[in-house]
Amino acid sequence: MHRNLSARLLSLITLFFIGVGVVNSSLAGDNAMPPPLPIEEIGRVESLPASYPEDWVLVDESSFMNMYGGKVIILDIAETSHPKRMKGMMSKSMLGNFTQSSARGEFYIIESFHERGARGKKFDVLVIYDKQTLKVIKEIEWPTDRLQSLPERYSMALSEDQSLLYVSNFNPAASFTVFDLDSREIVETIGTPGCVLTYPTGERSVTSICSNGGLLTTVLDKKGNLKARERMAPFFDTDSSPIFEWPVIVNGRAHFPSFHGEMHVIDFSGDVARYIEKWSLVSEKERQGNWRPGGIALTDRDDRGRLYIIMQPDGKEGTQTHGGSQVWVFDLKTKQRLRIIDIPNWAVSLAVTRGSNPKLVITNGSMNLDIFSANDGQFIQTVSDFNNITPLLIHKSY
Amino acid sequence: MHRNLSARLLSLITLFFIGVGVVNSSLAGDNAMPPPLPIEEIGRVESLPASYPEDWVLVDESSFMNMYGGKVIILDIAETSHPKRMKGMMSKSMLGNFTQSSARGEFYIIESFHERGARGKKFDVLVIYDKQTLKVIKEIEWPTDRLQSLPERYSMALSEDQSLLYVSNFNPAASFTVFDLDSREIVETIGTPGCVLTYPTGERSVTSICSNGGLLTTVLDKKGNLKARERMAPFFDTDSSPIFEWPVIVNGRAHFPSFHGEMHVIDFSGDVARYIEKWSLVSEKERQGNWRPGGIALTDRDDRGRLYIIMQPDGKEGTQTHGGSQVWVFDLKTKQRLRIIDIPNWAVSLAVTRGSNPKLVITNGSMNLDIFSANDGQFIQTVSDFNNITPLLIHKSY
Amino acid sequence: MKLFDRFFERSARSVAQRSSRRGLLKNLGVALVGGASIPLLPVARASQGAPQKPVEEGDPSSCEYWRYCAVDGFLCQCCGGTYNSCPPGTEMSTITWIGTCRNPVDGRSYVISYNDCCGVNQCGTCLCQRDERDRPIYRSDKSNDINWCLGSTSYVYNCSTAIVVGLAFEE
Amino acid sequence: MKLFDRFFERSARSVAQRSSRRGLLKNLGVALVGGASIPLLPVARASQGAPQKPVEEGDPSSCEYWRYCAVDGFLCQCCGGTYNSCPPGTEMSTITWIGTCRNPVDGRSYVISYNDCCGVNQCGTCLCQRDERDRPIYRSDKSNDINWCLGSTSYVYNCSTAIVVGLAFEE
Repeated sequence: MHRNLSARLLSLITLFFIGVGVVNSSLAGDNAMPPPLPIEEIGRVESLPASYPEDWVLVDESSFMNMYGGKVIILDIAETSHPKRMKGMMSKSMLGNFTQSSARGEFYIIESFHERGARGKKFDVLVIYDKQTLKVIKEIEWPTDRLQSLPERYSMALSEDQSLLYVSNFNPAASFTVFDLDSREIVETIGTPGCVLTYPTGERSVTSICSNGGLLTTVLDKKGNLKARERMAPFFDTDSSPIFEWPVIVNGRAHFPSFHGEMHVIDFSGDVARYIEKWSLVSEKERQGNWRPGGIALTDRDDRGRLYIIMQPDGKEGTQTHGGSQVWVFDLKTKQRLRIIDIPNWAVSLAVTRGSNPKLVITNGSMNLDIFSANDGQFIQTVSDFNNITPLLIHKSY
Repeated sequence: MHRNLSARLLSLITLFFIGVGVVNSSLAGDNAMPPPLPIEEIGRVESLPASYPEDWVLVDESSFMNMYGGKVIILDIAETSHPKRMKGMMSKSMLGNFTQSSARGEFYIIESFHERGARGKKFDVLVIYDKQTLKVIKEIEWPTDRLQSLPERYSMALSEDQSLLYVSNFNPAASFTVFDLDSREIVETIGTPGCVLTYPTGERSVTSICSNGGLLTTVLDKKGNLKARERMAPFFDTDSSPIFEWPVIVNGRAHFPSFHGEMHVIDFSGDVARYIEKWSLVSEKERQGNWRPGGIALTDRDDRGRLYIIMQPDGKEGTQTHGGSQVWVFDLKTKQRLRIIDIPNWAVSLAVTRGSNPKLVITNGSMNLDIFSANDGQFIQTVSDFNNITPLLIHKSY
Repeated sequence: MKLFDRFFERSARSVAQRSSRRGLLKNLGVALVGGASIPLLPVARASQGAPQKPVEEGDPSSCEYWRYCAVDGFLCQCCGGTYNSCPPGTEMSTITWIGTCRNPVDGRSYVISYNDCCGVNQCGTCLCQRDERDRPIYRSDKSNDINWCLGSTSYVYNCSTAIVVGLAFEE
Repeated sequence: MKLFDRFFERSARSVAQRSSRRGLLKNLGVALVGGASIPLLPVARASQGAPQKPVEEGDPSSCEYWRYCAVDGFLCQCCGGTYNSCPPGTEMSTITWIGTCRNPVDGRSYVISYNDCCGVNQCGTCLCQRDERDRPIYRSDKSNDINWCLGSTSYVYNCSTAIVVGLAFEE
């Protein structure tokens, strides 16, 4: 626990109480009674462990009813005592985007401001936080408009060695900016015409998803500058067979579910993205019942590489982001469904925590969090009343 | 209705749709059918009448759960159709303060920002709005820390002729700033040691309420500069017989209720505040039941000069701001209670609209608005779902 | 801008409270924007030399209004604006996403431009999510997940309009 | 900073939902901060050469905790801080309002300084309003209506602590 005692504060306070009726407690002992409570330090601020426990999550609270007030809230979702759940928060203005480095002990938020609320010059800032103190390490004014949208898991990403940060831009021309986390300087902003988001690929490549149903891989050199661009041919039709931009990446393979329940597998382990195959999440019978993936952050994985995905019955055009009533768990190697977890309060988004006893965290229809044991689907508790408005994306902690 | 058609916008849109599958509707007529709907203007923005209807109010939404997102919401509280109630809003950051000029057609908000949300240099800005367009007419950077607190009806005020605006400051030294509404320039900032708020007094005086239980009147000259200061002797004890800082002013007489139900009457009609008398809102029996005033914005008046005040039973030290279960209506001339209005959903704040058929607007215990007929106490409707979080102060419209 | 169906339930609760019709909220879209008995408001306009008047009908404060087929956000009709104009103090976005909606009166499909109104703060009522033919942000022309106030003086989203910008070639 | 008693009810509802104890919320203060069965946590400290240890007890996450007699705001104990320390990433205010609260264990009255933690955003949970001897803003030393982050680097209120700064002369 970090103790930030400031002698200056104490003397200020002492000055303040001259004449207010205070007796220093050390002078007021009484033999028949315990001594009075001592004067306490003023100015103490807590800090967090270097390694967060497995059951902690980072809630991307986009605050859709009040976009000035977005935040990332650090929560222990296994804690049963409400007052002990919230560990801290960071602000995140105007649909700010969040990612983190497990190796560096840093959080990254890119956010936007006007000079005066909704008025005046608008500017974007990348903010680097220390994960133990939640203090700002550095702020970097951004050279262009960062992507401002409902939260995306891959609006930012790190290179494999966690030395480069990729940040999506959109104004509405699409690009991403490479940021060097060692020097803490911007390397380069690279256009991705018609393609968005930053899926980390290989050692130093970035794959984006394109309006023609294909992919674009941008290959970087050692310093993070543009080296080559390669486009992958379209593998889906954005009108008739669209996919969700929420892949689960396991062992370098990205699994993109389609609106209708197909799973496209792309190899992200090399320098350039390569299409591998597709298979179906749904049986013929389930397809007839229009069981489909649905939700905002509708996919995640556990440490063993199992896929968790929100499914909705009676899906149709227009319901794709509305969430679902079940979570299906798949073994991605055998392509077999391992389990169906019924979600009683509806599921809009999900996340799975780390470790051998992972928790399934569901953003439910009331915008509270329902917590389940991921291994057996057992309901554990509902977590609410943590200043949550629209907690649309949950991140694991490290 | 103001039409803000921009040819530039239309041509941008037209460009955008080249190749997107659009046929100009004027080319696609069919003899057997009505002609197609015409292409509509893009860029239209509504505006409001110069004189607001009597049933409109201005809700000071302090947004206590998210202080970046405060606002003033213009509502028709007599409208029974929800979609027609909200007329517009203005932003109001970090517990911003609001007042208005009935003569000038202007609204005044003083609000605060940091350069980056909660970080960076903090500054205050006075913003002048046009009440018809809700557009910013001018922003003035403030020379000191304006008062930042829960909303107060008299944190700002206008001189009798509505040529000067008085703005309360607190940092924690108390002062107020005189702002010339004709030249739109700051005149002077005047210290009010130990005294806060700006009750308009006489033609060009400002009375503040002091920590010693007295009043301080600051007399200004024609231009708004300091001319004289006069202190009124203490008339209450801030520990044992405190008053609410929410007077109702009728015919130049300010009526300040005390925590325990006494009414202090102060003459604000001359250059300097003068104590007149006190009387009791409660009978001996009611006093024994601890009927007391209670709430945040707990008082208002109608056009006929009748007082409305929230009352609580079983009041005690600590409950003074918690609201109450009744509104009592008084004739201030006869000092007689005219009516008791039972408030079924609890009352935290109140306001009374203008005109001969005034409405009593109650901020209820769920932070929605309960509307009553002020003349007969009849419940009319509950107004909710207008992006309200903590609508703690309601203003009449003009 | 977009939210999600079930979030409606929370808002719908306050609508139910408002209208004392708790339990009737079968159709969330309608319930949300308060359209219990939808008044049919014929909107007639002078056409460009055509013999009859162009027609549409419906309640522009209802989420079921035909133009809202791909909308996702707060309806300006409830915010001090209308279905095709912005509330006072805001500005209309210059770029946006589009949908193709069928006018039930004339049977034609129209291209609808969902221009956001930008500035001040979020309107925060009459949330309406239809999402028909809405696509993820890789199809930005059809995506309501993007903050389309990005081209405006203020990047702050307030509410959404639904403006007829032309006939669609085909359904 | 302050809110008002009845606002608790709304928050209390979600507490009730959380704890499945709807209907037991007789004492709003307790219900609010989730203290169904308040564990007694004796807090002992080394005193300055006195023969016995100074004592207090109670649950610092309960609104009923003795130090909170004049508090009005979000309890830092629920926000990543404690009753006398701030959540990570915030700073403690240098000026504040004070209350005089009686420690039920030793029967003494102490001066409590309700230093706000400032920065980031509002904590937004465990709202606790006691207001004993709270006064309007004309008695600023005893007023919790003022934003006491006014002297800090950040003027953004996050939560409130309750720090023993001395013995009061008299009850």
